[in-house]
Amino acid sequence: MLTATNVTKRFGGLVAVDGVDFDIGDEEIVGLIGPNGAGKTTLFNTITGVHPPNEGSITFDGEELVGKTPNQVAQLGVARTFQAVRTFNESSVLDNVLMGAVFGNDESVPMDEAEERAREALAFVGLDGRADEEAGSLTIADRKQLELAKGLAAEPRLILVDEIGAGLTPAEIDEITKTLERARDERGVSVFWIEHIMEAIMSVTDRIIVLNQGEKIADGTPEEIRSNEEVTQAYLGEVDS
Amino acid sequence: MGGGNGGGNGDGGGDGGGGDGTTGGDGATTGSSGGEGDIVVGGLQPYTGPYAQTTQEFVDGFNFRREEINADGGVLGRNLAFEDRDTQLDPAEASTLATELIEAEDAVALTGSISSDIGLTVAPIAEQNQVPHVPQFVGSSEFLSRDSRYNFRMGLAPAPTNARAVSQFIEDQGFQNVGAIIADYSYGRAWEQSINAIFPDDINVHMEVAPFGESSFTTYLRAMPDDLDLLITASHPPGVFTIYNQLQGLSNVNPDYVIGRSDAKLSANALGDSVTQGFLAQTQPDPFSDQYAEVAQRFYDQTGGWFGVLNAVGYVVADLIAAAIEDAGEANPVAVADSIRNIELDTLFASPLQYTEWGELQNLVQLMVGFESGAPEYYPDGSVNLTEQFRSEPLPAYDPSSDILS
Amino acid sequence: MSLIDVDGLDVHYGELQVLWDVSLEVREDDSVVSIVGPNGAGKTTLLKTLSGILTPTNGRVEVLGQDVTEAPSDDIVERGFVQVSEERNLFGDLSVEKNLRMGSFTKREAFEENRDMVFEMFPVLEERRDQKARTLSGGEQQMLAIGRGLMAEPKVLAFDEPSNALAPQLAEQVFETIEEISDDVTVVLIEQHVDRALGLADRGYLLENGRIQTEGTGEELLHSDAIKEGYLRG
Amino acid sequence: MLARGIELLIDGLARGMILSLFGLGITLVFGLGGILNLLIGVFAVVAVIACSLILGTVPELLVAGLGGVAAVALFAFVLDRSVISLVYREEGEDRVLLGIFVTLGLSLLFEGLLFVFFAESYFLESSVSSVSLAGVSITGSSLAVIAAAGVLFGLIYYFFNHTYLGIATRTVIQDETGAILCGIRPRRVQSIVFVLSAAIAGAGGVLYALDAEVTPASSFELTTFAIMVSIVGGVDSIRGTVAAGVVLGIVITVAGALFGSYLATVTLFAAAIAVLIYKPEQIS
Amino acid sequence: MNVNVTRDRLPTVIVFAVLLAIPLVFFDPSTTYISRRFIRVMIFAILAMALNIIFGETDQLILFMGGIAAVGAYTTALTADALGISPWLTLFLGALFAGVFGALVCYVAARRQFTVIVLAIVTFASQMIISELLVGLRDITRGSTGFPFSGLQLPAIEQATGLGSYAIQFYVLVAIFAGVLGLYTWLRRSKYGLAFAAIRQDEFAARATGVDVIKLKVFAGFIATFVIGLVGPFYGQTTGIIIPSLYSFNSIDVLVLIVLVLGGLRSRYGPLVGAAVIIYIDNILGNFGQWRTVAFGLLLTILFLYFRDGIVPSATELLAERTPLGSVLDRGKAE
Ligand SMILES: Nc1ncnc2c1ncn2[C@@H]1O[C@H](COP(=O)(O)OP(=O)(O)OP(=O)(O)O)[C@@H](O)[C@H]1O
Ligand SMILES: Nc1ncnc2c1ncn2[C@@H]1O[C@H](COP(=O)(O)OP(=O)(O)OP(=O)(O)O)[C@@H](O)[C@H]1O
Ligand SMILES: [Mg+2]
Ligand SMILES: [Mg+2]
Repeated sequence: MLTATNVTKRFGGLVAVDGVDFDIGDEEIVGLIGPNGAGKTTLFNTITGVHPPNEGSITFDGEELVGKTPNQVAQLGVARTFQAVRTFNESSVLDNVLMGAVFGNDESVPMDEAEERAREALAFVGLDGRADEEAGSLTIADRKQLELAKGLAAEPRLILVDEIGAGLTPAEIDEITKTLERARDERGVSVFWIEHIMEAIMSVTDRIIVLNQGEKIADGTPEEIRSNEEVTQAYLGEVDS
Repeated sequence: MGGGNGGGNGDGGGDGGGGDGTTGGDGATTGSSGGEGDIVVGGLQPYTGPYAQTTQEFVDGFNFRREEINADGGVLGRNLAFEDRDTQLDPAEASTLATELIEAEDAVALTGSISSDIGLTVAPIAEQNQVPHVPQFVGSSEFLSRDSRYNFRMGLAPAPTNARAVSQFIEDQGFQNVGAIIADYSYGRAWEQSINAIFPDDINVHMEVAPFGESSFTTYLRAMPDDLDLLITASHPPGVFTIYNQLQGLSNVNPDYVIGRSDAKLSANALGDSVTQGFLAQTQPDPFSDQYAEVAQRFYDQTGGWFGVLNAVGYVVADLIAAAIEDAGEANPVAVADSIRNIELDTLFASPLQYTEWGELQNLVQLMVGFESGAPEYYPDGSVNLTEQFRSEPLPAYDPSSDILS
Repeated sequence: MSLIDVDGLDVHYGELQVLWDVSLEVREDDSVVSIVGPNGAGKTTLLKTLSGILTPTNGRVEVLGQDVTEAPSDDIVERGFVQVSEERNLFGDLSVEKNLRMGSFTKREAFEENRDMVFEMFPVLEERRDQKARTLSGGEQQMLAIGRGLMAEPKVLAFDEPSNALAPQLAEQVFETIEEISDDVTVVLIEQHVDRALGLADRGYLLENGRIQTEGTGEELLHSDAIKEGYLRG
Repeated sequence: MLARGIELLIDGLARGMILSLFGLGITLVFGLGGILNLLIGVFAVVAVIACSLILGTVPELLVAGLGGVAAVALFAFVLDRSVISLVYREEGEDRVLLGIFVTLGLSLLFEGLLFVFFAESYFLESSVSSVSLAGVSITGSSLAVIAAAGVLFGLIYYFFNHTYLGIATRTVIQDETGAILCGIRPRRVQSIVFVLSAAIAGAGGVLYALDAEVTPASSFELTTFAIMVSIVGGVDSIRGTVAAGVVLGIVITVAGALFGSYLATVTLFAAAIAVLIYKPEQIS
Repeated sequence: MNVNVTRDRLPTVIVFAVLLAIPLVFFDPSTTYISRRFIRVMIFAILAMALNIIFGETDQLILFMGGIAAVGAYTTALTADALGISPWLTLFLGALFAGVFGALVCYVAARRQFTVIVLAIVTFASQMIISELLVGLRDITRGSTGFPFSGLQLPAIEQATGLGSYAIQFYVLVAIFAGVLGLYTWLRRSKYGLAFAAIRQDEFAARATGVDVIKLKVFAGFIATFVIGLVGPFYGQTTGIIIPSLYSFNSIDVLVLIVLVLGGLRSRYGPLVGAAVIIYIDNILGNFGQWRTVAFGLLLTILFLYFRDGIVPSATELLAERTPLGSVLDRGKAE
């Protein structure tokens, strides 16, 4: 569904993403790991049109994404969440999700149907009881769920998730991991997931891609990654969970 | 400085009856707020903005004369009152205030306006409402048309008239090289055209056009020929002092004379001693007349201040309006305008005040006033005295239908 | 004498109360005191209050025997309480060395000595002494934040989720550093890695919904039911 | 021709350095505390008036100038302790907005007072006389301005790069919480910088008055220039502001000489717009 | 988003009933200055409404409202003059021209991702350029002396209704105000309102959510500058002259900003209430003579410090606490 070939992104002299190839299939959860500064978030940004790559091509269902603006990419069916949560904190929880439902989609959804979709997405992440609260009043964990719901309400085919587990308790991480899994199973959404928390990412991913200094150094099942020497050296260190 | 404003305008309350400390008790006629109360003159004063000082001088002079008149029994037995408003130099504000002064305060005349913008905005209101409008300083040639009946030129003559006086000065002194800094707006441009039309053909004139709000004229001054006899800066009113000051810093541009603004007192205050090095004020009031000296002495005795040319303009306006009302025999704006038009008033101007039927000053005599160390007799605290450098012939009134400015 | 003595603290954000009657203590003989609890429990709020960034509505904070409840932040730093915050709060446009220099704002005379000590502890910082802080990698930034905290010669150094968003390898490094530091300085540690945090701790507190639920030695807490159920995996 | 070009550049430089000082007045307070201080022009005018009042008793420009700057610093200090404190209580965008409006209100208030009490024109005279060198004549005021502003820039540079307090001000710009964690009191630093910015603007005003007329009505124009320079310079960069001032000063002077009239002003603003369109990301 | 329609209409009905009654009660040929004040209130209410749309909703602070109004006014008057037709016919052209210009600026700003302050300064600089050009291009614009303007009258309707020209002008402005208010209300309740909320809070996240930020900012910019360009000629009409200084930063932008912020950013009636209050205050301060500016500055400072949320929002909050009416007035604010 998503195919990237030879994606390269430079910031001045720094090559943040260096000739990366990968693809993501339908209904697949793919992890993306790598040391801090490896270029993971930047890779997301090249996909979503925030920082178009200097070289390479990224296609989504055969359509070229390079050259599209972030909102166009979103409307094609690629939703995302952010490393530092970016919910609209002065708006209500429902309005947040509604924004996803209304704009994250290239069809023109009538308001009442959009609201239906929004409420359903809220229920999906278990926030249905809090629709009228201000988003800013939620805990971090709930805001992360909310951001996810906002993405899902757009009924995307692919969702990019950036360190959604950071700063959460193990219980909350479990919760959100399950939500991602259900998104794939129940809604047919593919998930591309950056995470440093190995327990979480190893448990549900179908595949993991590893970046180091902008280059892809591994791509395989969790087991393969765990036993990959280069990965251990560059990333996991002595700890392995 | 800045002490001059204590005296004047304590009359903000303005509701008819008592109030004014100086009233001679004559206005004890029956109607407290209606027809027979004070006679109101409306003041459209730009208290906020670049003319704050200029307008304050005017108000001080105006109120000084007004209080004298009231102490003398008033006009037609009634007190002359002054309702002043801050126009902030905003045309929209000025137009509303003018209307308000006419309608709500029953102003018999309007005064105070400075700048073409305000003059041009208020002029049609005066015409429509048939209330005379005697601004302080409106020099725009478009302020008056041949059809004007209620607008009257006052402290600042239109550019062609001023240029004519300067031209006489040039011929009188035999100047050869004359420079001018032109402000890039209508009044400045009118000077430019007048210079081209009026100045003798056989002299060299070098003109430089600078933006209206310019604060650095060094560049323009450097472009002037080195051997200037005369530099005209009156054609860039807001820049006059800055130009003169920056001229002092340039060794190779040294005109003998610089014609600046009409306000001799403010010029001396702003420029300090350097004003004696050739600065000239082109004035309509005559600071060398006996009458002026007398008034100035009274002013000094009362306020301790220097009675300057701008104070004199305020004084003249009060004088003019009071005289016109007396002539008309009633405080009716239409009648007052009529009598202004026909007046020949000997006051502080260098020539008797006279108007054409469309409100232009007629047979005006202008002075070139220079400065020297010392103090005027009527202001012993001063550090500069005024000297008469030149007195023009009576100048013909500018005719709006002429083609000088086309 | 206790280094830090907190008694009956209530803290509000505007109308919203976040901490209720929190009391805790850091003793001179503690080397690491851990505070654990779920997101939004108020751990960061507690540290901010200790640092004088927030002012409590009720209760008292004593640092080294002195009441600092209303004291300005520089007093608190000067008395010996410093924290390495969750967001690190480095000065991105200043060089590594200037960041350290600002760390010694209240101990200016000892700047050079302390700087050299920090460089010894984190040699990589010395290599990058003239580089702007914002261009450092995540791990380097964390080291700089710790180094800057040490510059003020704290008696108590508090860490707010120091391993957050770090790659596992780096996170491990940070824990090792903390362990090392705790030989000289008393450490207050807030962590989501509950097992690591309590493993290091002499004593710990469990903060939930703005209230202290349980306290005890690290060992006790680690094996308590409350922690087992909520915070540890299977 | 060459001589004339050099004269232009020097005039422009002198003018630009004054602009830089005004710009710094904005940059320090806005970059540091998020308050776009529309009082900068008022500060400049107040310093000039104070200086000229002092000249009445102490006829030494340097002394009077320092006196004027000190007076405006005191004025700023009082404001900071009273009204500006209320603004600093807000955070983020609220502070920016409130800052703009409160300083707008205050500038009207003080301009009004100046109009009532000090409406005259003010000039200050330097005793530096003009110099002619190889056909290039440099005005005394330009020399005085370049020398004085140069010294000021040096002091400012030293303060912000080499003193604890100076570096501390930059920490507050970059991360207020971080500053607190280092034991720096942001509010105190903000006060110092507010006063400092007023003093710098005051010094700019005094230098400006060596050359051009200053009246209460100047304050709007001076504030305008200050903001333009600061924004073009990048708002939180001291070096950028100084550079922007100098460049704009030269641009406006040269454009005035080349185009002669209103186009000079147009050129200035157009240059500013061009810079902003070309490099908006500079500005925080 | 469900709005109780009948309850919601109550304040609208009251406001417009009052507006319609004003000329009948206050307009008198012998006190036209009062009529002028009311017209001024309407003009500034509409201008503030426009700013509310562009700044309140999409966080684009423009400081060339005077300039834009001038573009509208000059285009309207000069083309009418050149073509020898009534300015009523060219009014739309002026507004369109202003709107296209405004939209262009917003487009550049959005493309180049200007922050609020940068846009403010760029537009401020444009304003300075516009003023300079109005003075400098005197062959076209008649320079700094401007020209008299009175073409926006409706003598036929004056005669048919027996109302004075000021009353007619007031009603025309009320109609424009109603149009803008209606548009604003609709925008807020449609998906545009949702998009505006997203843009305002986090532009970056809004893009990622699928909101076409550039298009919406340009859209809001167009509407606002179109409206400002539409009102510009009416400002000249009430003053009787079109002249550069009428449309200066000091006389338009400063006042509009004050009106909007004090009235209440993002409230439907804030601009109207703000304009009424500020112009009323201004009127009273007229009696202060040379102390006017001092008093105005002092008052503004105090108002900003203690009423910074705006009069309308503060009042509705107060009312909402006390009476059920508050919640009625509050409609359209929070959704
Ligand atoms: N806008 C930018 N301009 C310049 N450099 C950038 C920019 N964005 C990212 N970088 C640099 O690119 C590199 C990769 O950054 P990126 O954010 O992709 O890392 P990451 O893998 O997401 O790391 P982390 O796990 O810490 O989030 C870093 O060195 C970063 O400093
Ligand atoms: N500035 C603020 N304004 C209002 N509420 C806040 C603010 N900061 C935090 N809160 C609220 O206070 C509560 C406690 O937050 P705090 O950040 O102290 O929790 P924490 O235990 O540190 O959580 P985490 O593990 O996520 O860091 C949360 O409900 C949070 O939403
Ligand atoms: Mg990342
Ligand atoms: Mg926390």
